[in-house]
Amino acid sequence: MFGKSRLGGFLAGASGLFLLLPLVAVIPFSFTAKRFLSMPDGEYSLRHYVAIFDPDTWLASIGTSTLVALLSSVIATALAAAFGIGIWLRRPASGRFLIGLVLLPIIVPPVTSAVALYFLLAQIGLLDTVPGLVLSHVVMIVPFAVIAILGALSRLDRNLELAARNLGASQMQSIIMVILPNIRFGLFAAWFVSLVMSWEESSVTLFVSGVNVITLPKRIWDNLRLDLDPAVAAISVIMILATTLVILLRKSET
Amino acid sequence: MPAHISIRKACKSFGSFEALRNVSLDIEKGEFLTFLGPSGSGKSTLLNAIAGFEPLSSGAILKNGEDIGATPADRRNFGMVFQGYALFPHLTVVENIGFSLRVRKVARTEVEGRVARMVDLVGLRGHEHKRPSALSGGQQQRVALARALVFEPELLLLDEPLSALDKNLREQLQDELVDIHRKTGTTFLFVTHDQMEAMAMSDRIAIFDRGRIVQLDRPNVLYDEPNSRFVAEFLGTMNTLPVSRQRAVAGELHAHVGEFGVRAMLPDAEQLAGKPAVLAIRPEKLTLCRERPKADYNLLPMTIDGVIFQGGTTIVKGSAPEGASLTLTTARDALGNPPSRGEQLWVRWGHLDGRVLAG
Amino acid sequence: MSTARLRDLRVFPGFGLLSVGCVVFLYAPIVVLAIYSFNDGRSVTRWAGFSFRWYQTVFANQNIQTAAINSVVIAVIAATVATVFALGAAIATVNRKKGGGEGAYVVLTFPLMVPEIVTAVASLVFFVAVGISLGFATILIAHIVFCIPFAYLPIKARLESMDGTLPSAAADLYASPAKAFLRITLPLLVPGLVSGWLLAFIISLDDFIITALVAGPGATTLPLHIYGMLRLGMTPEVNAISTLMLAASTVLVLISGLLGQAGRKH
Amino acid sequence: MQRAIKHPDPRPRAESNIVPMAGSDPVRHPNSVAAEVRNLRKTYNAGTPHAHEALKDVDLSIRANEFFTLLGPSGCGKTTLLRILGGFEMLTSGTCRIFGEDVSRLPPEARPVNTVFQQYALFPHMTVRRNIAFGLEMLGKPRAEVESTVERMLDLVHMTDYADRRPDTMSGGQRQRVALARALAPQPKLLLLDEPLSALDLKLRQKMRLELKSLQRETGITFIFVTHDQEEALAMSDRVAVISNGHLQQVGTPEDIYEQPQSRFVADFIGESNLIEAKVAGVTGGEASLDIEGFGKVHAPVAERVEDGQKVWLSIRPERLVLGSGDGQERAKVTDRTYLGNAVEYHLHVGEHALTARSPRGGLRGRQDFAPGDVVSVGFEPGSIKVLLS
Repeated sequence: MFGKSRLGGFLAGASGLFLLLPLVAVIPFSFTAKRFLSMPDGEYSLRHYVAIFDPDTWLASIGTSTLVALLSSVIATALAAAFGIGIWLRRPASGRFLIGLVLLPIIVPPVTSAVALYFLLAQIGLLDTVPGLVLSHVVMIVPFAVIAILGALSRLDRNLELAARNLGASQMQSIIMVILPNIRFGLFAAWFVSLVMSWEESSVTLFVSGVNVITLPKRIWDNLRLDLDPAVAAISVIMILATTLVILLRKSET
Repeated sequence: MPAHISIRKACKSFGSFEALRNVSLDIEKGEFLTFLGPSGSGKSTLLNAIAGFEPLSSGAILKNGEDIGATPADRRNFGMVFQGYALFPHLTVVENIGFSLRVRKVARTEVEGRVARMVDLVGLRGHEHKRPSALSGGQQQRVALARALVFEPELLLLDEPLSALDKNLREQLQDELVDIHRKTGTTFLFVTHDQMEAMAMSDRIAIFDRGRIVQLDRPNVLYDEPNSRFVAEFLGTMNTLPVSRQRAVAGELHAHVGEFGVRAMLPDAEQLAGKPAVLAIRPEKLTLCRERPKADYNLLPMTIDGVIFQGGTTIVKGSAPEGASLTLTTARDALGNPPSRGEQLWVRWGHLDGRVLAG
Repeated sequence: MSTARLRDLRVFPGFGLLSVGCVVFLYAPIVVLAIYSFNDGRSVTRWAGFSFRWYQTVFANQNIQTAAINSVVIAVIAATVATVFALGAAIATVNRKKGGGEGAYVVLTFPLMVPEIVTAVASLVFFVAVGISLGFATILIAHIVFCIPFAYLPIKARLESMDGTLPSAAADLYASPAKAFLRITLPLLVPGLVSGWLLAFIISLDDFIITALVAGPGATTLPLHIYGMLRLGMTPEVNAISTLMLAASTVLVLISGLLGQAGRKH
Repeated sequence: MQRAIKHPDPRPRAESNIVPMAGSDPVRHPNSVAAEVRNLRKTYNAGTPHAHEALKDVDLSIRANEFFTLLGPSGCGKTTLLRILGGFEMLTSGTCRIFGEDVSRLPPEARPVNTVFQQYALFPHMTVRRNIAFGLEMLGKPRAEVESTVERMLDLVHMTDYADRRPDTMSGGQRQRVALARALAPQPKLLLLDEPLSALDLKLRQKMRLELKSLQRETGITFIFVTHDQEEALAMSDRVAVISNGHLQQVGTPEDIYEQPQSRFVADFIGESNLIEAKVAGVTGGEASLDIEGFGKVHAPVAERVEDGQKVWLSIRPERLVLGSGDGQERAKVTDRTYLGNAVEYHLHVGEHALTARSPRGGLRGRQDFAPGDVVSVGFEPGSIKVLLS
């Protein structure tokens, strides 16, 4: 409909190539037999993949990241759902303003968020603790959960709620029996987005934790800065594969 | 004895817009009453107020003489069929129909029995466990109807329930709705902007215009004896010709269109005498003649502007004296040779066919 | 009054409170940060009166100036190049369901799904592998690449929301494909291009993780500089520069929003 | 692909007999063919499991100066045919000629044809004036000519006051007029209209029917109009082509199509029709005696050869059924009565058959009224029964 532009095709191909090349390039590095990050020269090894299973370092960090991600995604989804349903039901005059206000933190530069949260957690004594990290992540991801839930609510027929009330359901019954079941995919999407964002959060995490609580991105960061451990390449390959798997799963769902 | 549902001096404003202006109305038990009007005329606003979705700005809604203005929607016991049906997409047909009984904590076996009876009534046997998305438009409409009737509401509100359907299906469902109304005996309050739909189904029609009910009566009375120019032109097609020199003569109104005399039977002819008025005649009441008819009044010359073939009927458009335009419909064969553009013909009509209205 | 009671029945009071709580929760850290950037004292916990002194310090700092200029130059170049690539990619992929449009979409947005730290590692490894020495150039290349998806999404959205019959109408009115593109498609895409560019610009300006890993010793950007400052301890100067970055982002987003609204009117 | 731009000659040419005089009837030249398609086929996704034949061997000639309508239910192929004429779809096989020139392989911009799109497709970033000028500018017309033509077009569709507004500030009816003016400005040899009235409300739609018809008459340009609304087709067209399922069913004047349907599909789709199964019980001199089960015998003319005992379908229009009582011939029962204002519709049971009769109210003669449950006689107006073999 918009014509077949050769230049467009070239730019599309080049963009794809630029974006994927580094992600592919990291794969051979993960199979090096050497102790430092390098291209394998004829000798391949899985030793760096084995290293990931060290319960004191990588495995511990994976555990910490998972715990933080689960807690913050559940809290963020609950907050976002309460906020979204509240706005949807009451349609206050200030609704658009409130939504704008909740979404605005998305544009806060990560460094600013990091500094602000560092400052706040230092004051309340939660720096470098799991609760502190969860709190920071929730602040960072709530707007994204709100987007997913508002999206689901905007597709929800307003008359469904009126129909439920008309058929004799109280406000609470109509929320539980009609609204929540019908935005279940939105809730799931909000939770999933929150989970992924918390799991991979690094900018703020680097500032507000790092000695007692070490998440996976933080450990990658440290390793890369300190000793160029090829396990970093191995864990990167695993995370790229995990992402691909998630995308394929979501494709097959739809 | 108080009326089943009474609306008393209902007013509703949205900001500076007055959606309802002092509307009063009695709905009789068991009748099929239709609110008919153009969009924005207030008919849906009143329906929503009766349902309990929007409070009135002032005025009262009475059920059997009792004010229900403060009763929330879920306690009013009025069923409603929504414009887009608003079926619960996550529930099956029987779960949708049984919803109102479940929230009322009715025993499971009784729910099943009542739902099954409704499924039979609306003819949905075999579709019980489908989701709404797997149903056709007509089937969805039937589910919505069953869902709104299963808890035996005292009043069923229908908000343009047929507007999303195509013409053939709409006509079929009109018949079915009338049938279900007859079988259940529930009071039906139907909202539509489609005048054919309203005339085909209703016992009585309330015509809304800019927040007011301008006429409320049986369909044939509204069609044949409209009390205003708005009603006359809104219901079907109506020719309106400005008249002059009108005077009352023994309960009849005598007037002129240009140089031609017209007469109409009017009980309140005195009131219209000497005021600006129009003569209103339905297109199908006009008879086309090639020769000047032998009559002293109720005839006009007409210059043909166009002939529109419509299959069963033919529409002839033309202009009368004083620049007024005339439309008339005839059976195809009634004319012999169809008239051509520019031809000069005559129209006449009967003594009882024209009405003079203020305007 | 009966109507007032009816209105109350539609309200579920807990939700209002939660909604407001949500907003407060999100803003508390940033508001505190901004307030203390105007503190006259050296402490970041005790208020000692209002002053602009930390802003003056920031503006006088030669290193901060260099870092800021680097950031802006990189962001302008990266956003511009990325937008050109994204425009081509969007035109080539939208409305071509059979020709692998969906596959292209997955490829172009894949980097958005991969954890940023992984992209950073991969970029670093890639630059090392091909032998480009780390510095200004590697930052710029990395920024161009990771900005493409951000520029692509608004352009694609705009193109998809555009009435697909408009190019047909232009062809019907004797416009050649090139003229139809220049006179119809491109002008209608302007809002998408602007918001794509602005988004890419902000993302580039704010990026920390990838930049930090591919920067090498010499080159620095504003976020890198702030990180370095923070390692030396929390000072009101850090508050001031963070607040400035927030202000810059907010202004850019507001401009983009206004342009978007103006675009929607046409 | 050919890219040579052949634009239509802006001046009315003698052989096409365009008469751009307002108010006068254009001179008819039935021998001049405006558009012609031969053995036209269009298959979507050919060679895949999703292959779909949108048009199957369509042959059609559209005369110069006529208002021609392609009528059919949605998905019947009428829009595909229009898009092939406009050059937006490539035909799979066959030929497509416009004023004698084979345009089968030409892109839209090289065809002397303009289109009014269903949703109008007005350029949202241009004013009304710029929209109308677009086609003329693309043809490289001198500035003065562009300006004067645009003014003429604005005047023609009564939109002069809106010349500097943008499309999104206007109502549906106004946009529709702009779309018309834009498509007429380059003086195309053929104007294609793709359901241009479907986005308008009922009253406006009826008004625009007359306006479109008189615009066609004034400009003398050949209009090819696509619609699924049979009333619209009957009201405006000189000739109508009924299309169903990719096949051309019947081509003729509105009267022909309505009075002489050649298939059950046409009888049912155009207007309302009672379709009754019957058996041939003898033919004498072009008239057949037909036996309707549960009713008796009726007589009707037959054009084609039929044999005794052959099953046929009878089509009778609801307004051609005459109901009565008191003549001893009562064989139908009224099951439902619907008040329609200017008419009353009765649903009847005659034996196994359900029929619909419509009785106009009004005129000078009174008509008898019936209620559900009444038993009535049914008569047919002479010549009202049409015998259909398919």
